Amino acid sequence: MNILELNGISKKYDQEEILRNVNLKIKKGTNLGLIGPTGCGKTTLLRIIDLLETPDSGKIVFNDIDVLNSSKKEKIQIRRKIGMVFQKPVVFRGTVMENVAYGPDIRGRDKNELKGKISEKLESLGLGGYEDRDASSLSGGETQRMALARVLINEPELLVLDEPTANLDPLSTEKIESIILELKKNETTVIMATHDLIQGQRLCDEIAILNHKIFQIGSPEDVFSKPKNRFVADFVGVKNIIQGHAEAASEGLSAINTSSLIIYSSESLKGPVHASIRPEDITISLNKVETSALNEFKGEVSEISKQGALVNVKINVSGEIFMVYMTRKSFLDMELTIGSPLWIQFKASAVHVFK
Amino acid sequence: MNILELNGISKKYDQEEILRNVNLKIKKGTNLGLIGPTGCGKTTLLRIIDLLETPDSGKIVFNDIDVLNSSKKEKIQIRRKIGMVFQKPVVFRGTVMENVAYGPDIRGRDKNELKGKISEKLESLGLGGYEDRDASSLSGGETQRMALARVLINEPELLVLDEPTANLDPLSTEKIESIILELKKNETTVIMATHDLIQGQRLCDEIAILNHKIFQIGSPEDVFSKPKNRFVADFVGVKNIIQGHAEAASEGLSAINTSSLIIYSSESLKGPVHASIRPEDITISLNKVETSALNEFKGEVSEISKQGALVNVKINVSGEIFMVYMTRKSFLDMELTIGSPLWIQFKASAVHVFK
Amino acid sequence: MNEFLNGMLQAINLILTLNPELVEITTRTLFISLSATFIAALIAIPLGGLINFKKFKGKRSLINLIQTLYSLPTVLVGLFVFLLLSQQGVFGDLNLLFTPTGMIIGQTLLILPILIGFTITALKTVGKDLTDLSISLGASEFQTIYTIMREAKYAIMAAVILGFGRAISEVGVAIMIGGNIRGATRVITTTISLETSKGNLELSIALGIILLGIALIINLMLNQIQEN
Amino acid sequence: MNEFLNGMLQAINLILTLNPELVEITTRTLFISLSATFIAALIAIPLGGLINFKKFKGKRSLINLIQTLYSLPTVLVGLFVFLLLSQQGVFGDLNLLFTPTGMIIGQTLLILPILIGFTITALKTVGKDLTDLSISLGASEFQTIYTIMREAKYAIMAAVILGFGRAISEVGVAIMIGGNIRGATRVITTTISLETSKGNLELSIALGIILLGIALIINLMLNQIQEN
Amino acid sequence: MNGGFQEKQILRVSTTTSLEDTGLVDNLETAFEKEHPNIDVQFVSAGTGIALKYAEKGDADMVIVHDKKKEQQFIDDGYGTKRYPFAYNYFYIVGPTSDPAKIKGMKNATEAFKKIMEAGEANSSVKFVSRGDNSGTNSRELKIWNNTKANYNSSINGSSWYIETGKGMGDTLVIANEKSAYTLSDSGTYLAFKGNITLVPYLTSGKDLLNVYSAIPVNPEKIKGVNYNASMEFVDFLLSTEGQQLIGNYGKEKYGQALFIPLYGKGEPT
Ligand SMILES: Nc1ncnc2c1ncn2[C@@H]1O[C@H](COP(=O)(O)OP(=O)(O)OP(=O)(O)O)[C@@H](O)[C@H]1O
Ligand SMILES: Nc1ncnc2c1ncn2[C@@H]1O[C@H](COP(=O)(O)OP(=O)(O)OP(=O)(O)O)[C@@H](O)[C@H]1O
Ligand SMILES: [Mg+2]
Ligand SMILES: [Mg+2]
Repeated sequence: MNILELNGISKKYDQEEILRNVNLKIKKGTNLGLIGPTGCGKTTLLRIIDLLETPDSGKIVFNDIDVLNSSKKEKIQIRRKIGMVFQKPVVFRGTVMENVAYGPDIRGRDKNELKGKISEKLESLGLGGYEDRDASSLSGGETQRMALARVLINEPELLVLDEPTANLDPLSTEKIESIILELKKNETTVIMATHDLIQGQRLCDEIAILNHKIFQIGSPEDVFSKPKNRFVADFVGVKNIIQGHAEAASEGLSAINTSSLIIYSSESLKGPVHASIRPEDITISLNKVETSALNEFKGEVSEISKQGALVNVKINVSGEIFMVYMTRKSFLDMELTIGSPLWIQFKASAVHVFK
Repeated sequence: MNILELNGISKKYDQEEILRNVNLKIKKGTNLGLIGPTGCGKTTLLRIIDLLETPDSGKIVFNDIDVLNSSKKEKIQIRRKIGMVFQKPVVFRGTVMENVAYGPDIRGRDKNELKGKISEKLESLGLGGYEDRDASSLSGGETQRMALARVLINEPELLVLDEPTANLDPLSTEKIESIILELKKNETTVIMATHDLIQGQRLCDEIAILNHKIFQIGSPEDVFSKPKNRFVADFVGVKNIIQGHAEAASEGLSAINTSSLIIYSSESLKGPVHASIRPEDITISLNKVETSALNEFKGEVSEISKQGALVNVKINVSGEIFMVYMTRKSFLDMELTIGSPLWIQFKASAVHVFK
Repeated sequence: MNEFLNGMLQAINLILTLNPELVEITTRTLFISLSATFIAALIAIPLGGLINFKKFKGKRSLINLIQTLYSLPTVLVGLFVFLLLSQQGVFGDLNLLFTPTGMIIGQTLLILPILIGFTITALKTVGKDLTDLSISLGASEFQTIYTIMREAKYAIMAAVILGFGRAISEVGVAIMIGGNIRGATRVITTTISLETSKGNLELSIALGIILLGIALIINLMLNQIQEN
Repeated sequence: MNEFLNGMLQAINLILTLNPELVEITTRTLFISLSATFIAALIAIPLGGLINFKKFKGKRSLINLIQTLYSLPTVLVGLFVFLLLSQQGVFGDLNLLFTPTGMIIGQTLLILPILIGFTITALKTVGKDLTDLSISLGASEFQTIYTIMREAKYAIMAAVILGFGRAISEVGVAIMIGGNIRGATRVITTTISLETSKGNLELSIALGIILLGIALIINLMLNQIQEN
Repeated sequence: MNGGFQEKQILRVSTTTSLEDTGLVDNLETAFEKEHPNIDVQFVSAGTGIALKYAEKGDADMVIVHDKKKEQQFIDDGYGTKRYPFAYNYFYIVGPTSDPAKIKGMKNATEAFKKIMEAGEANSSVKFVSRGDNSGTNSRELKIWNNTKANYNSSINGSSWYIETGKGMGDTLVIANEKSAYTLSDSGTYLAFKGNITLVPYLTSGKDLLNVYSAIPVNPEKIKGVNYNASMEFVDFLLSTEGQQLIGNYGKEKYGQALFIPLYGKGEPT
């Protein structure tokens, strides 16, 4: 069952179209990641979902209720089932306890009974003992976690998170992420905007790439490895993108003709295309080897940069640049330096073709 | 020459000690990264450096001037040489142009002359054409970039950045990072708080690990690979940390006795210690091999998780867990599954020992 | 300026001897002005909240009108209420003319615009973020208004203090509706007027100082309330 | 309530016929109250800024005192300035008693506390973040105050409108210092008082309506200024 | 009478400010209430015009004023039953000690006014301050100007020597004092302000300056609900020997002279 459906949502600010015909269907219990460049409309879309902003056109269906045409009272009832943590968390005057108790309070729950529950929630978010702190004196990360507690205490059916870990260090991020994953077990649906692609991959069942309209939506695996178009490819950081013209070749393969190379792909798209090969799918050898890989080219090292546990090596093959990741160890073993000649190999099935 | 020196800075809020005896010396033109868990006092320290907060004790020397004992006028002069971008960027009422022009305005610069410069600066930060937008309607990332423009337009000698890319997508982050690296060429000193360790590694000449006091300060290489203590090790995400008792062994080596293994290290620290081995320094083979590595153990795969281009494999060796990174390719080649038996090897020189 | 010194001495003397007429007038003054302030606040704060949060046509004009009523001369309010409460007026049957209740009605009307207007101003300064936060957490319209009120309580209390100041210091309404009747509707300001017109300047000054003293005490108390 | 209807008709009639005495009194009223508002704003806004931003001992008490002066009865201010300006007073030589200048002085003193107090309240509502931002960008104390003022301009303008309303609607100062002298210091409110005491209720109402009309125009203009 | 436990009734008397300012009404109230414990007398003071308006609207049961022409009009319109004159005194013509118009020693108010007018036209330091508020005192002043045969509207009102205050007697005296001007004042207010001002009285008696105070109950047939009985009780008290003595003695202690001359049943002086 879909907990939320957006149909043809559009929104303009001062003539400028921020969202254009956005369609989304979210199944109960899924985690949807909303990813896109800054200013692409993520926050706007989330605010529309939280009923804080009214779209210029389109339809919103929450739990089978047509939201935009429902009464004020119904809207409040719906909003009480949705919890949103804002990108720029603001606090009410008062203590952390008072801030977190706000939601239960306005729902008429007994405050005293809740005190224990709130303390537990704070504890679970690493804010144990913060009950009586002045909320406005919290640090950036503390504020963000308090904002999460303030929403979670209401046990929302749909949790809307706008960059929930933007102000957090890795340890706190890990904690929040595990809480988000935990929620999934309770059938809580989560929509989160994030600019951290890895985080999206880790937490989400579905990823939507947004830039005023939705460019691609699908499983993280699909979106990251099979971008449907150049925008998504660039944005998700697909590294080896090559332009060319694809034609049919033998055995269901297609041959992509770039200005200097012919690359074989097992995908069938024809015409002017982009092809991409993931760096981790490319192997390197100092000498030509016999493998099953259809694509083998000679090139030379053009750039080396270390990044964490890995080394990025860029290899120039007749003008096309291929990026390859190596572990430090194999990098050292091969004794590569700028200009070293080598061979690269990749399978036809590792070549993704898109428009 | 040191542009800034902090001596014995301490600060309490409501009895609680937020900063304890912080000492820092920053050479002109360096990039210092301030890393630490949320609530550890990063923002507080940066605010003290920007003279917004007065420490309870300690001394601040900026360009050889004893800041805390200088007159109001001198303080303003110093502040005009420091630019700070806040963690929670706020905006003045008005347009983007008016916001960015604020600094030059109060310095008595001619606004009209500056217009072109401001537009250029906005352009360089990806905010071209935003001049007349209402600043309060900007998105999270746009606001953060505008805040950076607002500070950079004053060409500060010392740039203080509090989580400068927390709200930015990877492309914008890349842009900001390249601007920060650019500034280095102009001899601008940068102090930045960040929770992104990789970012710290990429941008900074020095890293300080803060948790109310400074736990370690040094080059990123040092801090990340040779943590001085368990707090730093945990925090920077050092993965394979093993407790044991170190004793002298032959040929200048030390032998670290854990409950179940003896690990050789080329470092000389003795007594109760922690030892760490970076995942990328550990090799794996299906059979015992003859190598120069002094440490070789038999174990079995206990956990497998994919992360971006890499696969994390956890290997259980007599109860101690070792984490190893592999490329997807070699992971597939070795056909590992949970429970697969294998051998791990690492050199004595790859074993870092600390208290 | 000797009169001021003497006035001050006389004020001290009046207070120390607990002059019974002074006590009576002061009690009445406080009762009337506090009641008016209380009633006006009870009406104005929610009303100001509604006006601020509701979107409707003519809102800007309504606010302009309210701000215009800051210039309402007390005599005009006095006259208006007098005509309403007089035997021949619409509410003549209630026999409220020349009574403290009538004065309370008049002062309430007098300070309502100020209280409404400044409640609106106070609420305007609370950021939209907080309104959004409250709505997002599931608050009803009413609950949101209440929340934002609490955020603006400092400024709203300042408006209430202002309203009280206006009520206790005005004389036009008190004299037109109260009639400055000894033992029934005489308050501090009407006494000051009377004594001034009798030429008892020092007594007038003494009474003025006492009025300010009372206002100080009330303000301290209102500030205390606001802290909690 | 017929009087109100008649009053309104009379007001229209007075305006349409451009009754010369009305024109004279109205012009004088505007001149005096606008001048007082302008001078008071010139003093109160920077002073309020200073008080808000400076930390000093007794600040809380000072603000309490200022708020207490909201209750300043106009007669008391009138009396005070009268004693200063009278022939035997300290400033007797200036011959300002019974002149519009004297009235401006009195009204300025009357509305100063309100303007200072509400400037402080207005500034208090501007978040500390903005103060920090301004200081961090290198602003001097004065520049910071100016910046925060601009952020609070809506609330400050509301205070100015209130001050103007208080000045134009008050009668105590106008009558004590001006003396309601025909052709010299008679203003709308003193005329209303006079006509009321003569029993010309409808004329009083007409004048009150005209006063409010003027206030409306001024408020619209002040709001216009604030928009820019 | 239900054994004296009759419900307390209110008698509302509207009067002019100048009379209230003398303080006489407070004494009358106290003495009357002592005799009539079931009647609560409430004095409402206002300008003569509004004081009569209160009565016309039924908000007062009785008026006490000193403006014969308006009083007659009030009765002719059916609002009042009858005038009950109970005391009189004289208006004073007061002026600066320097007496620039040289009216000292004159006996005739009309002549004195004429002189002030002539001096005012000739000499800019001579001024006259008028209340200009349609009060009883102001009515009398206009009457005297009329007696001078000068045209009030063309040659007096608006002249530079003639200042209109539109205020009560006390304020007008203060203004006259500040401006070193002549003015017409009721004796009570002048005596009350004597300590604060330097003006001296020049003419204090004579037909032109005669000031008669009278009480007029509101006509219950015209205005429903007014307390006519209590009004008559108060009139009876005013005219009783006790009441007349109280009036005759009032002010001796404070000002060294009586402020009012009671009529003791004699006819209204003319
Ligand atoms: N004005 C204040 N009053 C009381 N406590 C404060 C105040 N400002 C900060 N603190 C507390 O001091 C601690 C350090 O705060 P700070 O903002 O420096 O943390 P931080 O390292 O910047 O954290 P983050 O990464 O979450 O931004 C926090 O626990 C915070 O709650
Ligand atoms: N109230 C508004 N008025 C005018 N423009 C607006 C308003 N709100 C947002 N915008 C503009 O709409 C665009 C999208 O804003 P939004 O906040 O949705 O972006 P976002 O995707 O959340 O970006 P970020 O990652 O930086 O937070 C931005 O260019 C922003 O400036
Ligand atoms: Mg956003
Ligand atoms: Mg921080």
